[in-house]
Amino acid sequence: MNAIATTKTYTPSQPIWCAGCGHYGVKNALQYSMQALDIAGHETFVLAGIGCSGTIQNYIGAYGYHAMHGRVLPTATGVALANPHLTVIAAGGDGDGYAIGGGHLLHTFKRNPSMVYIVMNNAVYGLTKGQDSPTMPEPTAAPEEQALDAIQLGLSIRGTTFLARGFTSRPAQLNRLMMQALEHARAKRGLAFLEILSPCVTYNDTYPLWDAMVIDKDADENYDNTNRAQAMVTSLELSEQGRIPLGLLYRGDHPSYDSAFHRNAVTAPALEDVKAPQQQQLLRDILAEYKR
Amino acid sequence: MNAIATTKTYTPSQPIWCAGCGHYGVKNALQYSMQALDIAGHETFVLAGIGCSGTIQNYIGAYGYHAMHGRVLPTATGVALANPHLTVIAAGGDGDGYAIGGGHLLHTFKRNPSMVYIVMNNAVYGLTKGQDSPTMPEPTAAPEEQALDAIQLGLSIRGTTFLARGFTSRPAQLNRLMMQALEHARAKRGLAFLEILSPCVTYNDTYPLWDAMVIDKDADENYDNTNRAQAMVTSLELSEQGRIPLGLLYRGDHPSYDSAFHRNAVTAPALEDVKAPQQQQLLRDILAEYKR
Amino acid sequence: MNEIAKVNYPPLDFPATRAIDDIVITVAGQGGDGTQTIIALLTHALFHRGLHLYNTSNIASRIKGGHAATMLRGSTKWRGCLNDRFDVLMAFDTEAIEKSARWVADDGVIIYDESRAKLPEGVIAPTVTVISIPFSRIAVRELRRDLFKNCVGFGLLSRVIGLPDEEAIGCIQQQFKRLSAQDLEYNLRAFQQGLEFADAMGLTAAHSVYSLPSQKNENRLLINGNEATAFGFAAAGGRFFAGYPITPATEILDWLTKRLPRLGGIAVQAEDEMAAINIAIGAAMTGVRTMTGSSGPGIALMQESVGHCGSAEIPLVIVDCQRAGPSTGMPTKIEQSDIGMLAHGSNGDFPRVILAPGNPEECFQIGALATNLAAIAQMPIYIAQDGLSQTSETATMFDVDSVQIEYGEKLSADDVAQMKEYRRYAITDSGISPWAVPGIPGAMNLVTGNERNEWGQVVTDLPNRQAMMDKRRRKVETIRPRLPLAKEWGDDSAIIGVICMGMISGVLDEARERLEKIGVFIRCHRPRTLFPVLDDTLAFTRRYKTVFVVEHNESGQFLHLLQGAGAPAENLISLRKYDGAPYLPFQLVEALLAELE
Amino acid sequence: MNEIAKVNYPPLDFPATRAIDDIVITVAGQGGDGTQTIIALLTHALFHRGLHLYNTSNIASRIKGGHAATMLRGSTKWRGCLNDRFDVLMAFDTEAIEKSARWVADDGVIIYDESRAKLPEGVIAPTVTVISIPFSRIAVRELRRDLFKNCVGFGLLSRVIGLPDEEAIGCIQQQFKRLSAQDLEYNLRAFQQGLEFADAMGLTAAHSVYSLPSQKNENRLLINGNEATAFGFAAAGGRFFAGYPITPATEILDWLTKRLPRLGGIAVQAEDEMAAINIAIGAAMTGVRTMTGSSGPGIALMQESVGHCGSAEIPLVIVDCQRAGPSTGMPTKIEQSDIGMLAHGSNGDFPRVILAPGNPEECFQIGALATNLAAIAQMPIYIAQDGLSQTSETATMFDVDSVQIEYGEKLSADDVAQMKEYRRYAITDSGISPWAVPGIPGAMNLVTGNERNEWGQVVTDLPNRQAMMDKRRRKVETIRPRLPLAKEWGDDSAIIGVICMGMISGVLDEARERLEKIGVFIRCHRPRTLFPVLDDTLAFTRRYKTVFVVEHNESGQFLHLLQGAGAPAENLISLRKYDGAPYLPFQLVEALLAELE
Ligand SMILES: Cc1ncc(C[n+]2csc(CCOP(=O)(O)OP(=O)(O)O)c2C)c(N)n1
Ligand SMILES: Cc1ncc(C[n+]2csc(CCOP(=O)(O)OP(=O)(O)O)c2C)c(N)n1
Ligand code: SF4
Ligand code: SF4
Ligand SMILES: [Mg+2]
Ligand SMILES: [Mg+2]
Repeated sequence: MNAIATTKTYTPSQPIWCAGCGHYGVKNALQYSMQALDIAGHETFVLAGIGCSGTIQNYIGAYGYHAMHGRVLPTATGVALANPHLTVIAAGGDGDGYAIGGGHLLHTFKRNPSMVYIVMNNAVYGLTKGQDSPTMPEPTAAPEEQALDAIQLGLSIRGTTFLARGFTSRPAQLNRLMMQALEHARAKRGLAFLEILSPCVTYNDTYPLWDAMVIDKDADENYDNTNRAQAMVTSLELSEQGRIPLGLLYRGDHPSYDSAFHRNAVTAPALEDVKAPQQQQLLRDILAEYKR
Repeated sequence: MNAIATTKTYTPSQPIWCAGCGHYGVKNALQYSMQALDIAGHETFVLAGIGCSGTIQNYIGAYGYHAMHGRVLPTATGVALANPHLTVIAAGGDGDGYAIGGGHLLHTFKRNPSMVYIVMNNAVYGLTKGQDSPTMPEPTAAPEEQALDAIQLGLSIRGTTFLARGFTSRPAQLNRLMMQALEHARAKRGLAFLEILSPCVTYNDTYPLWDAMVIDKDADENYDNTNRAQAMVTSLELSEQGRIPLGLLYRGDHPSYDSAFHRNAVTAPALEDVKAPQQQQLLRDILAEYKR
Repeated sequence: MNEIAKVNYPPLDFPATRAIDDIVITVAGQGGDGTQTIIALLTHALFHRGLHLYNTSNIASRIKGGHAATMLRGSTKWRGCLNDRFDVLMAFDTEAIEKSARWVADDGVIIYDESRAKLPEGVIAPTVTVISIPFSRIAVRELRRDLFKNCVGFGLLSRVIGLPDEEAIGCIQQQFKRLSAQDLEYNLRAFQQGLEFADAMGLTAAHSVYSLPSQKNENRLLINGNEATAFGFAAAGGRFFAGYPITPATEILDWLTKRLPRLGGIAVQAEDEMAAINIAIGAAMTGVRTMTGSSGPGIALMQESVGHCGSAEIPLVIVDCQRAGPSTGMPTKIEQSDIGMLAHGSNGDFPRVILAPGNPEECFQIGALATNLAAIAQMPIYIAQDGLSQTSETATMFDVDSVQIEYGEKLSADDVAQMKEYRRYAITDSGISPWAVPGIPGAMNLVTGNERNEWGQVVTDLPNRQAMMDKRRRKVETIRPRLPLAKEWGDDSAIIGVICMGMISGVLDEARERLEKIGVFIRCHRPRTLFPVLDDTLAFTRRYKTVFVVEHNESGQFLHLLQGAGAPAENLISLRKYDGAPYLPFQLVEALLAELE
Repeated sequence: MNEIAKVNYPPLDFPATRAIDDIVITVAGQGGDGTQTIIALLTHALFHRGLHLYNTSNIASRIKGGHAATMLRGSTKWRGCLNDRFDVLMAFDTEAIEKSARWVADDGVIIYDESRAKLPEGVIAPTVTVISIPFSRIAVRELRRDLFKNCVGFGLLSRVIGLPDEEAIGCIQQQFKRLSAQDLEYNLRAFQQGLEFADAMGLTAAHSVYSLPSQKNENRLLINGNEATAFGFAAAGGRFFAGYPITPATEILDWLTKRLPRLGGIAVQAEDEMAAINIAIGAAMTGVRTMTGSSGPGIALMQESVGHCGSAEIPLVIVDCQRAGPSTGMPTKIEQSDIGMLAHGSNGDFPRVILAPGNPEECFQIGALATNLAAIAQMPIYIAQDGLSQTSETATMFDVDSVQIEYGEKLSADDVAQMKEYRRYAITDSGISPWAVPGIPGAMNLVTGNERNEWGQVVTDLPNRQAMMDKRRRKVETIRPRLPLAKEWGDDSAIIGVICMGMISGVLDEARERLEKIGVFIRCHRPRTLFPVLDDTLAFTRRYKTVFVVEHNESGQFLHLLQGAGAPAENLISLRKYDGAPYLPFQLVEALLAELE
């Protein structure tokens, strides 16, 4: 079912992004993949952070939410727990996700809730006019500070199951990764983390730089993306060489967070009929605990 | 100079900890090391989080500070930047440092400010009566969730320079690690991260369990603690085997955050004579920027 | 095991048995001492006597081993507070004696271990009966476990308060019904040991210090405020909770973690308070009725997100189990000092409501009401709890069946199918926009904390902005008739009014009673909606020339709220206590009288 | 490059040159259009004419390319606000025309590119002079870069406002002094192009639309509120800042990042606002004078930490560059809606002060004063900024040399050496405890947000608690004489009072002037200390039967603060505007008159 065709509500607006912004590529990949996988807009909830990136939900025609700065992961986790029938897509910028949201990223990696998380990495705070983000190499204030590599971070947390990196200048691969991510999340296999290199033409135009740095690991037959340790070693080596690996860099099997909750009586709290008679009985049982 | 001998101020109180609490061992190691290295209490600033662990500053006889829950790392960073003449020791629990403080941990690893950070890991929230912390394996709510390994996390952030783990049941090694940590920080080489296994006898008595799990990597001649990738591989392997590595697990060379700030005119903002005539001149120069 | 018991304990010279209808028993010691067990046994005893109970603790720190005093008041009348003094103090260590002995009534009883501590001088009236008994020595020597000292103590206590042995044994059986037969046996033997002591001292079944009445009081429960609030939430269909441990709110997380899954719901322990409230926000947006909670420091961390709920129109119940601030403050001490934050915290203006229960029954009702109001008005509803979080009281058995579950303007897929057009933020007269949750075909919508048009699209044009602000404000007006009015009682021809919040209810009532005895008549008024300040409260502030506002905080936060809403400053007298302990009846009487002179 | 210029542009029929002493020129287009450059050139021109300037923007979003209108007012009198209408609008795109044309004065001028947009119907008076000019086409065709359209535009504008060519050329030279000679040359050619257009249309050096006066006005600077506050902080010895980017506070971080290192200080961009304030707290504890800042959402996140500073007695200046809330709200729009949060946010009661500057000069003074007060009283001092953060104004040249640096009770190592005993939280009459920072021998102390004794050790006993709360409160009393009183002006025999905050100052003054002309006299009062509410303000609220409280927020936050402090509700009339735009003079006049009728 095509989401937009059946809508009784808003018409997705034109992006507010600057011409040439990488974020267009991210939006295209997401729309392409939703269509390719026949994912209905009304069953999809796109939650976005604050930033230029954090407007993507407005352009998709799905249910959309604009989180507070840095909080999109816990919010999306709440959605995934409360209604597992939804396809949950969290999205945001590198500032949103790695700076103010860094703590939640850590814990979301650890929990592995079934949802997609797209980070549009441009190494700057686009919306606030170009300050260094945690992925900026040689930040102005403390040039020796190392840029954060979120895939490496994800590899260090043993609950992760899907760690990928795409580049808006590699749209075919990006589409593929996006579809894989959606499938991973929808199969309730856990968090599909997809960092997308998405240059900010206005404040940090890294198209040529990144074009020279990226290396496609999907194309490398010797690379075993199910081996966490090897993935880490490879990634560290490439960093040393000034290269950035692209592809589905790690894929693991670990029960998802939601699967821990969705068992026994708990299926989808959002859909529970709380007025049902058996629920009344359960409440009376609780009351009975207090009878002395 | 013995700190306590010259004090005009409070007498360190007796710990409020339960008999047998691991935190006593942490305190002992810290006191031992300060004495062994002849570090004066008045030049030392111990900043602690909130938790049972977060009372250690009261027992040392140094300058002490009790942070808000989870905030001890930024606070200590502020101290290290403002007055590099102090020996800065941040300390706290696993809940404080890895749960609510997780985002700051990430960024402090990345920045590598010159200070010691001691985490007293007991895998529970002691002070609030025994809830699972991020290092608890098989937490009650979501038993499949993986415990966090902060050393692995630290290895994934390329700015780290000192990652160590001790155990209060191994006091000799602990003393050694503590001294190394203090020396690292005092030499302005960056963040000396020391996680200490410090069992909570009341809510999670892991003495025997951890005793069986730990393995001393300081004693392993084949282990190269200057190789980040190898350290990571080893640590991941040991985790798989249900083992916990102890020792100075990684040691690197990377400029410290403070060294990026402490150059040119900036030496120690806390000690700057802001009333000096040349400062007035500098202010007038700024004013001149506005003359049109 | 009879050695010590056979020692001829010097008989004491007990006065004649006194019949009382109101008693405070305090058991104090280190946290690990099991003082809780004795209190639990006493609770059984007094509960079955049909007395109203009030049970609270005074603890220095939450670490096991810290000093803790637990107080139990039993009375034929409802009280809802402690009394001025303890009638009986059982002290297990030095600190207990030092801290609590001065609070024993002149005609009270102190039971302690004199080998461990000296009685402080000058603070205990010579008329106090002092019983010294080497509890732990007996327990360890006789029963090989320190733990059993609790039943030894209970044995002695049962003779002090005049509890027939069978009743006491019944309590032990009830308390330890899950223990092995052997352990139960040990406990019963320890109890006997206590009785033998009592006998030796001259405290016999026939000659106790006190005798307590019995009254019929069926259909009661004993519950603390946190449990009752959580229960009310669940009863009104609440099925999602996210929190982070903090004293004294942790119990809500615990209670719901244990019970929500049975009901098809989920409770989550997040990594911090920001995560907690945002997980809650995520859940709430899917339509499940959701709550989060914390104490002051955690609520402070949630402020940005609360404003977001107000802006984005997300239904959320937020419980603040207040404790003494500022900052980390005194986590185990009571205060009512977050009111200002709840009413004015976070950036910008948004609709919010603060409800404040005054006893566990109201906690249940308000827990349920808040859940409904949040759903109806799609906005944050605060519950401001105070010492109630740390207090258990008897209450009339809750009526879970009568709790209504109201959905407000929540749309089903069928509803949407009937509609031609759907706008998430439709501007309506009530301010409330029909609400379709994700999953419903055709109703896709955008939820945001930026200013937006009716579709949820971010816009900044001026008339839209104004209309959206006005719409959100109207929601409060729409639910205003549903907001609980104040409880008002006392002399209705009085010329003095007294306003209080929450837990002060009980002590104010007792003060009222005492004042009446000396010819001072007051009218009491306890708002259950703190914000917005309702008209009944404003009218009350105008009705009397002298209106006391009694609160547990330093700056008079509620006074400011009242005045801010237009209450006449010249009528109001502010009474504030902010040392971390609740008013005792005599203190409140004195404070009121001091201002009246 | 002469092709277009030689086209015979149809000469327009311009009215006779009008001399005016007050002009608003607006340049609007997409953010990247370089509208800023034209405004900068105009600023040079009007500044050298000695006019008072007021410069502000109206931007829809911060992304490059979003719509932005920049307004410059030049006047012989100080104004501190916009005027009702624009005298000149230069519009670079359709949106600019659509949004701004309706605000052009009936006798004003619109310059735009008719090939791009149509003038909206019915909103522009027929008397408006409309000039159509294909800016970018000229610039691109003639000069090969769209950028140069700014100087083409400036050429035309200089003829509209009657700026002699030499003056205009001087401005270009000043503006582009850092460019290469060739680029400067191109800009000058573009300017000539603009002049040729003007000539062709009939706007010559001799016949301009307006003519502007010149006046002597030496020793001025043009600065915005953020810069001025940062500067005041630095001038008072502030040497540490930690922040996190957020509109409209980022400039403070930028300004200090650039300048503090020269002064031996440090500015840090933290990973979030909680990190920012806690890095600041760490620094502040070492004795360096420290500030942090943000806008509403960030300040909301800092609330727990602000209370901690209040409790732990840590000196910290916190600037809130307020913007339209709630939640993310409208980041580029003005509001005064964090006042309630600043006064009442965070858990528990602690001392705090809110200062509010009304213009850049006061930003400088208050930036410095806050820095001193924080150091003296060891507590958090808020600076509540509003639209000032987004506004540049001319101000009397700051006097950096006269700024005093006060240390309060900060102890040196020598001081401590003289002392027998040192208690960090010594209870004193002033409430202020002498303060020794880490590094000083012998003065080791414990700083905590828990309640503590004089040594800083955590204790919960009741009398100590009370004494510590009282001590902290006394600090506010101690510095009260230092808190800046209100600015009061207007007719001192008026029977109507008007209270406002911050940026409303200018527009209120203009409203007062206009009201006087129609025989309505008012007395204006602008508190510079918002909290605590000072006696001069309370007295003002009692002095008149009718006191307007004018503020930019929906709920009347300042009104509540005033009433909370005891101002008589019956005297006060609340006027609030909360659509994101500041009052224009006519709007405020109308709002006041509407209530007076
Ligand atoms: C609490 C809070 N702090 C700061 C901001 C200001 N802010 C908005 S977006 C943003 C960063 C945007 O950077 P990023 O996430 O990388 O997104 P991008 O614009 O680069 O796509 C910041 C700091 C905010 N909205 N809320
Ligand atoms: C903002 C905030 N949230 C929650 C708390 C309650 N709290 C106090 S200590 C603590 C956790 C303690 O655990 P840990 O850091 O592991 O220290 P431990 O007691 O185990 O040594 C919590 C959640 C608090 N003080 N502040
Ligand atoms: S500022 Fe940068 S990130 Fe933002 S829309 Fe423009 S190019 Fe994209
Ligand atoms: S509760 Fe646990 S962590 Fe806390 S003092 Fe006791 S043993 Fe130590
Ligand atoms: Mg970015
Ligand atoms: Mg712990």
